[in-house]
Amino acid sequence: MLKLNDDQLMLQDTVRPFMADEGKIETQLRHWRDIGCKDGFGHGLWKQFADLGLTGILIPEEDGGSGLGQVEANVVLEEVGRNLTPSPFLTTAVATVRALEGTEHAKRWFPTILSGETVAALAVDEGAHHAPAQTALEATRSGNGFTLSGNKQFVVHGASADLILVAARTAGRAGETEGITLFALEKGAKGLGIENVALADASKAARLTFDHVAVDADAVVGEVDGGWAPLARALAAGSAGAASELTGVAAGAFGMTNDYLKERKQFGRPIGSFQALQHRAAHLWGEIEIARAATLKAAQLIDEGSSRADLFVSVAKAKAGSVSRLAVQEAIQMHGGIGMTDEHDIGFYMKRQAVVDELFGSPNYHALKVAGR
Amino acid sequence: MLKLNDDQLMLQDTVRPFMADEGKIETQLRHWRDIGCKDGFGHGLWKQFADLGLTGILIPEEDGGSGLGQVEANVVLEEVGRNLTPSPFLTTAVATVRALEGTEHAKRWFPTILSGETVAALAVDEGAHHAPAQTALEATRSGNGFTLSGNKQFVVHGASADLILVAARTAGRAGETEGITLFALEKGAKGLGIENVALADASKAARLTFDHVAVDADAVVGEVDGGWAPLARALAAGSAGAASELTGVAAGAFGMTNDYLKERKQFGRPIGSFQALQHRAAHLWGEIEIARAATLKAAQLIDEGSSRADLFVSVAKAKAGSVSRLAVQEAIQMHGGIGMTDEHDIGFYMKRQAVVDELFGSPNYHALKVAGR
Amino acid sequence: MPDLESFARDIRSWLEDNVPASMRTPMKSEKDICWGGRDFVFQSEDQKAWLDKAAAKGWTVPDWPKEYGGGGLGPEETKILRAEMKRMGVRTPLTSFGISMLGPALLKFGTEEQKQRFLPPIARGEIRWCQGYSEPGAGSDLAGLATRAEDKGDHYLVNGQKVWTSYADQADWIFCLVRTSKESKHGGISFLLFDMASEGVSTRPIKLISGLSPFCETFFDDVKVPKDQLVHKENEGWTVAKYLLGHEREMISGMGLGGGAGSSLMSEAIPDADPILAADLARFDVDALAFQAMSEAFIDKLKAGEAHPAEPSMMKYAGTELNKRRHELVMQGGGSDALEWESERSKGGAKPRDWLRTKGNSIEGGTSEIQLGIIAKHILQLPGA
Amino acid sequence: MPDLESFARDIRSWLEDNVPASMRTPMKSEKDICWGGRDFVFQSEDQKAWLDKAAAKGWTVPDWPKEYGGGGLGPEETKILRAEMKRMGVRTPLTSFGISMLGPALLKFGTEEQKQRFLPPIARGEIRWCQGYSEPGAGSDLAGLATRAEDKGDHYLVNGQKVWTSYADQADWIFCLVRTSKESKHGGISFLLFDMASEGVSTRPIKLISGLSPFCETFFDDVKVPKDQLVHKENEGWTVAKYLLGHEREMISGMGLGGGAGSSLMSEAIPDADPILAADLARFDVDALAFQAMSEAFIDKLKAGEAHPAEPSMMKYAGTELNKRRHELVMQGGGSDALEWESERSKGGAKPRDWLRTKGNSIEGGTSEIQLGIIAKHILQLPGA
Repeated sequence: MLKLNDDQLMLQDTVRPFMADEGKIETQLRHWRDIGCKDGFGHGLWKQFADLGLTGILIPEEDGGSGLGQVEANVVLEEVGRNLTPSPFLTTAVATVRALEGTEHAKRWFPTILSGETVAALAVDEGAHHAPAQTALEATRSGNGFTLSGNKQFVVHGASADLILVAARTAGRAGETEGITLFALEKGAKGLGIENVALADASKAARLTFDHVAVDADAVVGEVDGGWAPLARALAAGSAGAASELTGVAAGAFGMTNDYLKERKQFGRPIGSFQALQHRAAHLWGEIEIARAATLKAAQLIDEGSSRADLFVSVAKAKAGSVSRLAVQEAIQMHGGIGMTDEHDIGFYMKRQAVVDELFGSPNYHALKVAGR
Repeated sequence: MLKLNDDQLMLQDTVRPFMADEGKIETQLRHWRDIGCKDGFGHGLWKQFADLGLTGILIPEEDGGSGLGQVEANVVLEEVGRNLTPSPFLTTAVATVRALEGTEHAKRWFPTILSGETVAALAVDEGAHHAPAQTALEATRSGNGFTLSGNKQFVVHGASADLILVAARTAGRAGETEGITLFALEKGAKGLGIENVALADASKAARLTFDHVAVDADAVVGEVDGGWAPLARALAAGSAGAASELTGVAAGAFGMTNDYLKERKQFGRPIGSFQALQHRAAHLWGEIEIARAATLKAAQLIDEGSSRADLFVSVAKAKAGSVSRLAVQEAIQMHGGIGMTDEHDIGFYMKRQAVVDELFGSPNYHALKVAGR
Repeated sequence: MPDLESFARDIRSWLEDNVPASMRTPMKSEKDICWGGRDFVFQSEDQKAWLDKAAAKGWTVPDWPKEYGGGGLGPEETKILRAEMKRMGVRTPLTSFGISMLGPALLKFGTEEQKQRFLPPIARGEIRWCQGYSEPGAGSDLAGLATRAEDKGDHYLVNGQKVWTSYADQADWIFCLVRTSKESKHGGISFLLFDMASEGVSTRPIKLISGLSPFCETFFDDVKVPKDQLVHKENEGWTVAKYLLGHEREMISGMGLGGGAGSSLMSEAIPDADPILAADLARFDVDALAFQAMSEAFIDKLKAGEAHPAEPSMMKYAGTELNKRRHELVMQGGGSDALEWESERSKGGAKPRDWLRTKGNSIEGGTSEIQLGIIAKHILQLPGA
Repeated sequence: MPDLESFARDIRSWLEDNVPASMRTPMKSEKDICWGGRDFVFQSEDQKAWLDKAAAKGWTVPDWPKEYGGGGLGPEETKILRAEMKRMGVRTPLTSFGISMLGPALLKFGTEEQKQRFLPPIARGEIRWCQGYSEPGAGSDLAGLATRAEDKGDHYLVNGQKVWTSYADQADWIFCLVRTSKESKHGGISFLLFDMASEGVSTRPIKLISGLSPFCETFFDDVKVPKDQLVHKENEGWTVAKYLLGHEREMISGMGLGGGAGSSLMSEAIPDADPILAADLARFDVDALAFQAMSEAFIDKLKAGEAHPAEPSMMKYAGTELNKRRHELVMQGGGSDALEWESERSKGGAKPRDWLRTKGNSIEGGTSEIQLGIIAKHILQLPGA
């Protein structure tokens, strides 16, 4: 059934008010931005995520987690998107947990992810566009371990992270998925330069420089030269999760806009009574429903271990990306002047959309994957 | 000045009522279609074009023509488009005249083009998509002349033509503009197979097969291996002219639709009072204005011999193509059920648009040229 | 569910024993559809044999009650039957508006007598029905209809004109909306059934821009309709019509799915030289696959009874717009080949004719504008103008 | 035209002799614009020198009459001057709303006394003006303004609030729409000029989503405005406002052109791996170049007096939508680099800030929806709802 089951609906019933109350723009996103918080999110809220069991949503029950799946993670992420709640949930509890599951690193990190102490980040992109197979950061064997040299960018939460998963090349050449090795790097590594970059949505993503950073052999996640396997799991989960967050961003912006259409009067009547706006709103509503269905499909296929999961993950990320882009554009336009002011919350939706749109690959990147290119 | 001058406006004042009266759908396009005319146009009307001096619009004054330019040809073609008037004007009086001008063939053909006796066609495309540089039809030297072997398609008016200009390859390879030679082939050539194909808009375009068709050396238009020069002139004039015809198609469909919006009542009021339709109509009107401006710019640049002419010809063809496509789609949708019937004229606009859109290269083909690809 | 499994086994073996081999091959054209009806010309012996066998089992309408010619199957069983037929490549034995439209209306609103009289002949493919809704001048404003039915004691006298009646020239009976009162727009409409062979009924096919004529204009000139052929109450036909419109919209949005809107274009040949078309196709594939997921979600919601009554409007809108876009891309990919209208090479101009036909998708069954208005009003609850 | 040629020669030599070298380099940022006004801080000696020289010659407003501080040039001469300045890379000596907006209004509607009082200080860059049109709650419904001006004999007493007043915090005077009568919506508006230093005037900058604050809220609390600062007649200010709105729309549509909407993106780096973006850029280039042609045609039409009064609405709509699209593509091309908000590398987040700023283009100066409505009504003559 392509709908949430009763347990999933119950989770939604818990998470929705939590995020709306505790994760709302005024006290989280706007607050941390205005005080210039270096993390871009609040550790207190992250602890609350942990207390609610959300940080362990994908961690197996035997490791103390809930042992749930992508569908459940996405239930959380849609609410995150709807409220623009800043947190390291996607990078830590979704992508990183997926990368580490079944590896030696799970024991080391799952307990502190569960407790909300660990923030984790993924260092994949090396240029301005997501292209994981193009990984070129060099890892050369050195003694019992490896030496990493190169650059990474768009490492979301990189400067706040206790753990950074780094995709590096141990064999093959840029463009090949073979020969990539994934390393678990703890913070404070020597030779690692971190520039904490503020993005348009007030989140932080680091630029990293690796100047002969030495790591032990046991920093390898999975197999040497076989890092694509854990990386692909992380990227699929991250992309599907980002699709859900984007659906939430779209739904949040749309909800605010639809309310405004009923309230705001111009020429003596609510602007929502103007047919041109009605048709645009109705079209957008349908598109958001479609994005949500596509995203749910992708999550279900991941949870089923289906061979079609990758296809639908890309469908979901591309569709949720383009739909949410339309949603935030319509939101600003329909709000008129007030929507252009920083004082109003709607602008945050446009900024956040742009960042998540790019994260784990743009709609174009994923559309090309769907088309088999 | 990017506007018609007084002489051009006077020409428009002559051509507009002529085409609306003599070239209208009921008595031309629909009539010839319904009786299954093998030419798809009426020779009587073509003679009237000649009597009005239109067939000689681009023919130099010393050769008995009006010696006017692309702007004037386009004034005619916009009215042709507005009324969907079937005629060999674009292929004969525009593209072919441009190809032959300044060559030995001008003397042979201009008098009968002037008099409306000659119908000419261009045989360029060899596949389903316009790609003149890909010309592969082989012309091998043989005695004093050449032997042509290969295929052509989408040869508009090919079966009715007295003269067919054939792009063939005498040197180089498909993809190169060098090594193409243009031949003037008279009807009835031995070895030439002609299939007269009816298109969606009831016009006719031939598929030609060349089975060792022998031509004399003096059939060459311009230089051997240098056919790209006359061909490029013909294609630029043809593309700019087609852009103008498409602008006319768009304007004609839009005019009919805008009238209908005022007449047709639903839910007790004219459908043109519904704001959603108003905004779509207003957007479309603007787009048609823009297409017309781009087309006029292209025509002026051709007439000035500007180096930017090719760029703007592609801008015009691409823009007029996509705008007219939107125009016919909106026209059908806004007409509702009646627009789906063959009895109503509006459907002809959609059919004609599709054919001219493809002729001399689709909007995609030209957009790629604009982008320098 | 062991019962359902053995049920599936039984179905399989019955189908294998009873479906003629030729009825397990894909249909080659619209002509292979079995519509039934008095004047229907079967394409083959097998087609007739398969209809008769299926009808005898009630499997032309598997989920209708047995007493009205149905199979008496529950929803799960019906689903299994359909899935098995699809898996085995078995053709649908009978397709008709009687099955898809009038049947559900009669089952909900008909009297017992009406059900017994009309449903079994539908199930057996003996009577072919057409739908008399649209009128010239009414268009999207369906309730603005003018065909009037005067009360003449034991019968109604019907005068007026319908348009867009699908295959009216081949139908035996019509279910028809008529005006029995002018006092209120929606409240003065009644739902009548009558024989197209009645005196005073005539039809004229409408030629479409695709060159085909699947629709007719239908004229009523003093047609006498016995009063027991009124469905539901006089002046309350709009209730029946709305119920059926919902059905139609679901069917059309389903068509969008099955008919290709939900499947991707990945297999279409893309000209190498046109990266712009390739980009459009990539985006289409995303949208088509996303809509495929939406269709699945929508059906599951419908089954669970959780769909908002206005949601079919979204499905109809999105599905038909997608299908139009699909055919625009097919035309672009086809280039000048796809412009050929009559040649054998082009299968009689199948591509451009199909393309033109899709333009009606967003008009028939309620225009896209009507659907958007329904969503705006009923789901978004935006205020009236 | 030998006269114009020698005129061009004279201009060239004068410019070469008089424009400081640094004023012949491209502006590096918005800060290099010379706005003038009481509190203006010149960026350099050269900036001030160039303003003074240009003002002395009347070339800050070359086409205004000499008696009001202008250059007294005809349209052809003005065109030549501008072309020469552009060719030589000479910066605009003075930019202001006084020049672009109030000036034209005063020239058309002002009394002789008002022209002599207000125009020369504008031409010399001594007084910087801002525009007080929009009000909170009025939005697109400009004429729905509530700021009231009571007749107190020799002065008006102004109370109310304006919003979206560009650079009100840096302006010296304001031209302002106020309500002098409630009897009719459009007929009760007057056009007042007053000093921002008047008692009771205060401003508060509005921070935009781009992080910048080019606009203010402006509050009027018992502001006294002498009656001779009323432009045109009392209650007929809407006439002046409409005239200026037309001007503003032309200016904004012109901005679309000069500001980039009309230039293609061909030079933007396209990531090799993104053929979809390449396709979008190719289409953008077509639309941008076509709009460039449209702009040229529009200006020629305007000059010939042949433009429909509602045509600027189309230019404004098309130009601003194109500009928004341009910046969307720039953002996509920039990928995650273009998301950086504060880094030096990103020039303080110039790309995302510019992108966000463009979202206001289709709102300010009349929303896209307003423009489409104007076209529908005045050009297409579609009936009212």
